[in-house]
Amino acid sequence: MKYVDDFRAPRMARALAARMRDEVNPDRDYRLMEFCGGHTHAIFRYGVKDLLPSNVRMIHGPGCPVCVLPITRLDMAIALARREGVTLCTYGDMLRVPGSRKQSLLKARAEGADVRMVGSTMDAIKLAEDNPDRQVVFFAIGFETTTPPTAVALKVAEAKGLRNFTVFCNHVLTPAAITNILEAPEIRDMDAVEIDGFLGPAHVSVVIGSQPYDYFAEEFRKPVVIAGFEPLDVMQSILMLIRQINEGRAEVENQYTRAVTPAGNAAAKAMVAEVFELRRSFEWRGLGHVPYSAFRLRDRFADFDAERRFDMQPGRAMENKACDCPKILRGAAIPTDCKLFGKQCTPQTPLGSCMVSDEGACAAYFKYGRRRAAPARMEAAE
Amino acid sequence: MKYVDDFRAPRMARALAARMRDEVNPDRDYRLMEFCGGHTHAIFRYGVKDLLPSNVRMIHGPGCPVCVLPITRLDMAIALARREGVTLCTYGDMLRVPGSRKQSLLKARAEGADVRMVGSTMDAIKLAEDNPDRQVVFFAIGFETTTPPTAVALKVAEAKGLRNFTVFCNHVLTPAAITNILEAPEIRDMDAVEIDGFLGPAHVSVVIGSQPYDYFAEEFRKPVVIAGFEPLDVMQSILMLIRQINEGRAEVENQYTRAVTPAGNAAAKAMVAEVFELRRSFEWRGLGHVPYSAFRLRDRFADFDAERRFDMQPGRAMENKACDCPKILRGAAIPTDCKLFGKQCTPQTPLGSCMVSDEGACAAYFKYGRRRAAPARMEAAE
Amino acid sequence: MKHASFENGVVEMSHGAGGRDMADLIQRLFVAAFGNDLLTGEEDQAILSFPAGRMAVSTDGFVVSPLFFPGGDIGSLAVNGTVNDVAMGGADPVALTCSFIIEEGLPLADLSRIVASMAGAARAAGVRIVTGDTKVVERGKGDGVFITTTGFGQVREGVSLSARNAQPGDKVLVSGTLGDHGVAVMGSREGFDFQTDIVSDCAALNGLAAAVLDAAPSTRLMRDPTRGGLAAVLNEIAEASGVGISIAEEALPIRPAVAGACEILGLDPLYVANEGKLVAIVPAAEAEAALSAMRAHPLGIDAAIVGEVGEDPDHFVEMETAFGGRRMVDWIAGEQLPRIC
Amino acid sequence: MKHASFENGVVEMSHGAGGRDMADLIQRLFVAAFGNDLLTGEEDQAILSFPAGRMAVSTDGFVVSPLFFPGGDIGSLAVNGTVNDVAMGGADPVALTCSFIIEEGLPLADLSRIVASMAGAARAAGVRIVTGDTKVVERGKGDGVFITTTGFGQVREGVSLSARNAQPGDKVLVSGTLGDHGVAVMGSREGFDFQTDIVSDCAALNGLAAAVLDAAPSTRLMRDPTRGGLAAVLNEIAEASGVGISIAEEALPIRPAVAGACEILGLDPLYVANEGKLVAIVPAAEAEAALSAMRAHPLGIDAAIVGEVGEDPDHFVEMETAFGGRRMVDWIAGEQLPRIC
Amino acid sequence: MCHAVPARVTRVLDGDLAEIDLGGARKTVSTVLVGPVIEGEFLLVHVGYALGRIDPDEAEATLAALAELDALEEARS
Amino acid sequence: MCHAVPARVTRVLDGDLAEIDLGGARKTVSTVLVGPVIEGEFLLVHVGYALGRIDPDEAEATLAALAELDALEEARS
Ligand code: SF4
Ligand code: SF4
Ligand SMILES: [Mg+2]
Ligand SMILES: [Mg+2]
Ligand SMILES: [Mg+2]
Ligand SMILES: [Mg+2]
Ligand SMILES: [Mg+2]
Ligand SMILES: [Mg+2]
Ligand SMILES: [Mg+2]
Ligand SMILES: [Mg+2]
Ligand SMILES: [Mg+2]
Ligand SMILES: [Mg+2]
Repeated sequence: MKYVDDFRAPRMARALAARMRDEVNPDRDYRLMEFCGGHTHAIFRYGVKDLLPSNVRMIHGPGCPVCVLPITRLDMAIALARREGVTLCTYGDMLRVPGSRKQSLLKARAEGADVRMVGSTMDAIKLAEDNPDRQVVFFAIGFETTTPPTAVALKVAEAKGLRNFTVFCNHVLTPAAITNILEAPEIRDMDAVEIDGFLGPAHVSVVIGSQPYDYFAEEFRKPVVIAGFEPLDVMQSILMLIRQINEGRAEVENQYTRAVTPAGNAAAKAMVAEVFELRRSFEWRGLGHVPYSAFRLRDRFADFDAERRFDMQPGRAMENKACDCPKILRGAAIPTDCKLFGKQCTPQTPLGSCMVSDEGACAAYFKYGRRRAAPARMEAAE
Repeated sequence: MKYVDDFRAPRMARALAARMRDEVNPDRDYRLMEFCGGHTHAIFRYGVKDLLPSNVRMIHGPGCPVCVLPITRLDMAIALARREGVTLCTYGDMLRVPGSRKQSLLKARAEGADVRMVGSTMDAIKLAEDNPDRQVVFFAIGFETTTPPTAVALKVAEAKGLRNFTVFCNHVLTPAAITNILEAPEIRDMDAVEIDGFLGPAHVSVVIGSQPYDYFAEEFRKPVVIAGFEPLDVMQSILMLIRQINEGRAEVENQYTRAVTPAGNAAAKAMVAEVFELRRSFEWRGLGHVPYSAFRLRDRFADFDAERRFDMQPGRAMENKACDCPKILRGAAIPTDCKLFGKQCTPQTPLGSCMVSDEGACAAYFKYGRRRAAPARMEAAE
Repeated sequence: MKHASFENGVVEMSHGAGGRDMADLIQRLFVAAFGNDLLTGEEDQAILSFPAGRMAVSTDGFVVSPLFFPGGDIGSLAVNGTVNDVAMGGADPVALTCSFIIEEGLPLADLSRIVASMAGAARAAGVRIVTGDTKVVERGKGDGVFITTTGFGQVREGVSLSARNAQPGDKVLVSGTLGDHGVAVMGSREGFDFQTDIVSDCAALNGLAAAVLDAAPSTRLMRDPTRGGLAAVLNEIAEASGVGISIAEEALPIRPAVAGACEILGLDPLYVANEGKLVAIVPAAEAEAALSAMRAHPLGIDAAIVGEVGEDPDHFVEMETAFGGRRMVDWIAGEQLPRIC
Repeated sequence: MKHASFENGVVEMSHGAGGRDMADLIQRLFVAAFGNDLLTGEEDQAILSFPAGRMAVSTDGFVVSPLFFPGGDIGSLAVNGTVNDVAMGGADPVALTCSFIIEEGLPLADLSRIVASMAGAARAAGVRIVTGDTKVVERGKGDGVFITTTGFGQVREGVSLSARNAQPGDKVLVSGTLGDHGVAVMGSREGFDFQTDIVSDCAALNGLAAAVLDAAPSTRLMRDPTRGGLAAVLNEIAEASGVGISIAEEALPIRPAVAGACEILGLDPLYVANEGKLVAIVPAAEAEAALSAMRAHPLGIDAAIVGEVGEDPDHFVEMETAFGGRRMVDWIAGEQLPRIC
Repeated sequence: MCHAVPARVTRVLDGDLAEIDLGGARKTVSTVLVGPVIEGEFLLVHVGYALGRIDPDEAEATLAALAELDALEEARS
Repeated sequence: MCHAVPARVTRVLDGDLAEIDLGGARKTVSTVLVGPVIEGEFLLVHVGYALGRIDPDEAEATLAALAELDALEEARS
């Protein structure tokens, strides 16, 4: 597979590993946050960790769309799915995420709610067309990657005059989240979670371009390397971060030049701007309320807005108090710090959102790195 | 079972049989039409024929509600059931009756139509209440017995203001059918199907009383005995007919006095009159168009009339030309006269309506009397 | 590791997906209930030693609705039904396999009850459940749970029963009252809308069958009159053996409430299902012995000789009515639908 | 007597009601296709002679959707799946039973195709279908057709395979490419929306299994990696045997289009189902012999040694990634859902 | 025509309903077409409705007539 | 974040659609977010939409840089 296998070649991995070993300063730690779950996934799935120098520490960020959705929003979706006459559809990973009282969309479906998995917003449109008697709600989640497809669907629904299609919009914005992390008290005040550099988003950046990150590099004096999701991309980007750190630079560099340009995808950005507008504030799991960090539908699309069509009241979210997801999502803890990890909480019985998606840090630790998790915990305790 | 077993006692049957043997005039035939399928069923199920003198010949009448429904009406019901959003419900026996092109409601259901069996009109109401998103149509068939329950359901639907409940009304009237038979050319002109007397309806008469039959006895000079449906009722009634015939009387007698009064059930009749009005003419299978022989909903109930709510066009009925049902239903042939009987046409593969219900003459012959059918055919050929 | 609760959880797709949820369900429910040294839940097949000889094998799918009914449930039915089909072959049932096709959303508490009931029925019948399978289908693609059981047993030395064996002069025996199962199930089904105190006769007949064979070793064949009732079984026998069969209505053991329910519904008890009764065709000379053996068994106290086999080129089943006439007892046509007219 | 047409009719409730419609269907479809001297359609059980010894029995329910997919259908799957489970027990499969649970409305033409496919698969595998059962459920209470097959066979003298037998040092062999069945089925399923030229590997493995046992008589165990794929089978073995297993990603035979489809869907081929592959755990000394035997068989040409058994108190399955790292290969959690993020 | 059974009222229920019994099989039926009923009387039940009542005296009379016939036959034989 | 794959356009279809191929697995995706595409080019595909294109020169450059690194290591060892 062209552009896939090329970036998974073990020979290059060995070369990059050797280079890193050569270049790291043995007297310091390199604490690098991979913002994206895609990076987390690649690191664990391909065993990248085994190839990194021991003083390069990867810190997992909040870049997993299903992980950061607050329970209140998920509870609203579950309640909507349970309504008579409603068919709720969403992407696969979302189905298993636990809401309050161990509910999930999958459980709601087992109990009779009409919940469907779709692979594309076009499937959601088709579902609405095929089921004129039902109210089809697309439960839209995700960052700047999944937002343009939702915008397309809304424009199609408008053009077709679909009366039974709405979107429950939960699209969120990456730059807002990164700013929030960098401004977080843990980051600002506590040495423990000091971050030395960022792996910047791959596919989000395809849409928004590399330019939005300039601000961070300048404002927070942190190096940023926009990194592809293949394991060689990740390793090369880590090497680029090591070099910036060693050289005291704090720039935005782009490793993923084959797909990311400074300006991004203009057509997609325009489509998003046409359909969505910023919310004043939106709650993120782990980050709390983050200003201007999410989209809602513009008034022109009010008829397609599930929040306006249905009376959706956010209930009192019942977070599992012992779940460390909030801390993990802002890089202030690692999965093995959580007392529930691997015991009560497993991918089979997830108690927090980080244990659900393959991009969630807890799931990645459990599925691909459980053995290493124990020493990692000790490391963390040191 | 009181009032059931009492009227099935074999000892009394033997006494009645002996009495008949004594009283029949061996020089003549007694051609008696049992109007009702209920009588036909009892005669075959209990083996009553074996107990009758050989010159008492039972001729099966049109008194089987599923048998007399014309194919056009059934086709309309099947087409309605196939419509998106429609749930059609009716009594069990109706489901198997073949319409045009070997279709039936059961086949339509197997092919995806939403067809339900109900045991009572109240079940139909409940179905409508439980499925507010669906148009529930009760496919109403039957004589004066099933008509009052339909009337009750319509009044309940009106009181409850049900917007998704309608009735496809096919209720027909017994006296009109009897008149038609007695006026039929076969009866009037052809010696072969001369009828010497009638077993009058049991349960229809519970509702309409015995009085409506006075007209036939007088006008057509035929004896009528209203007969219960238990085998002793049938035998005793046959004895009563034999006596009238022997004595040259043509009266209406009531054997079924434990349930039938001269006036019938006043409350039921009033309810029917409130809800229904006569159609000018209605088609009967076997009898053709019979004036003032069926009901339709009064204008007050127009909102509950499936024929007014839905655009229901009677198609071209595709009767099976070889099927002798029409003749059988007016007593002009017996099942074994039909070339298809027991060959192409069986209860498993009914080609005509008379092969469906347990009260249909062909089904009764096939299920309970096939062996005897062959000699019977020869008799008929004599 | 946390587990789905068997008190208030429901079956989810993951219980059939081949992962840990499935392994848990198998271990904590099926293996725990059926457990024996052959069923460990770890293998895809059971290995058992089998003596040389003839083996009787039978399989049946069980799809009853509702899953629980007076006198039984789909679990006991699935065990007894297959035990009986094996026993009707003149064999001593020794083992069963079971395959569950479960609809997403089935309460785990219901599944537990069903599995416990199967385990109890297997114990009572003296058979082991040696291997099984679990599949989960999406909501709306099943009906609670379907269970297919397959049973096998060793056929008795010298015994060879077959639907083809009936001969003119043989007697027709039934081991007890007819129609109890069907009426119990219909009575608990929504839409049928009647009540009785009748409970299903669901039971394992291997003991009774063995008693019959001991007492009447020339027994031609045995059948359990399930779907289609006595009428179906007698017609099948008449056709396979090329004979006629004549039964006497008066001799048929039928409970009053079964007769009453059939009267209300316009059904004929001859066509109503049984799950704990057997029909035996026995040479006249051994008929009384077979009857006595049945009546001496707790499951056969209402046994009766109800008819006999005759010659008939048409292979008809006929009945002397209690009323004094004769009529045919034909195959059931289509489904037996409640009669309103 | 007229019969429902197998060309344009559909299955109706009466086909399962115990009357003539059912008898017709059994005779004209099932008996006609499977026909052998044991399956006459007249008995409720089959009687077959069985030599003394150990018998392997296995049962599986088949619920695949769609019913027809590239390379097979639910019929061939139901035969091969159970033949394979019997063969994995070290037995020569001899006979199958089958139970059909059919949804009202299934085109009779589809049912005919499925039955013909079963007959063909049984012939190819050298097994007889000796008895069966048919039930029909109402529209909306099933999914076309579910088939449960139960198979049995005689276990080879001296062979005793078990998931508990794996020992440190043993080699892990797979008989061919992984994930073909799952990808073929997903590709033909509505909503998955991708196409490949991949066809299901659905095949009977009894010949291949026999070849392995001939060549490597000390083989510890064999398994067909169906639901949950290779990952599920290896985890089951590790747990049952109390060992660890380590595989090498580079050694895994995977077709490019399977890899491509998994890449698109975000799935891992290790978890994707196979229906014509076996995993064998073989002592190191016989591993090469087993591999040669596999490769010499038409169903094993892509066979490979993919890993080995080790000691591990955690009973983990781990993988050397092609990239040069190591990772765990855990049980599948829940269902494998396409990954979007 | 039309299948109906004579069944005994075992319980009078609210809303024009009654529980009836036939040989131990019970059912709830509507009595709206026959007016108030009392426990113990027999109704003629059809598709879930009582269509009429069984007059016990008339039933007795019919059975008595049959018995008389039987006695006559008995005497003759 | 967000799972996406680089896939080759095998057929340009009407209505802003294209058939893409990855290792022999084909899929129809919407190209409405990237504008007109041509056969043979590589798109980055996510939830049924092309989100962007793969620039072959840049990909080459990245791989070349990696190869250079490798050569360097090779030389050193
Ligand atoms: S292991 Fe589970 S409970 Fe703990 S932080 Fe992760 S998701 Fe939350
Ligand atoms: S036997 Fe069949 S075809 Fe002939 S008259 Fe009767 S119903 Fe019609
Ligand atoms: Mg809903
Ligand atoms: Mg419809
Ligand atoms: Mg069986
Ligand atoms: Mg059976
Ligand atoms: Mg299995
Ligand atoms: Mg049986
Ligand atoms: Mg199996
Ligand atoms: Mg299997
Ligand atoms: Mg069976
Ligand atoms: Mg297996």
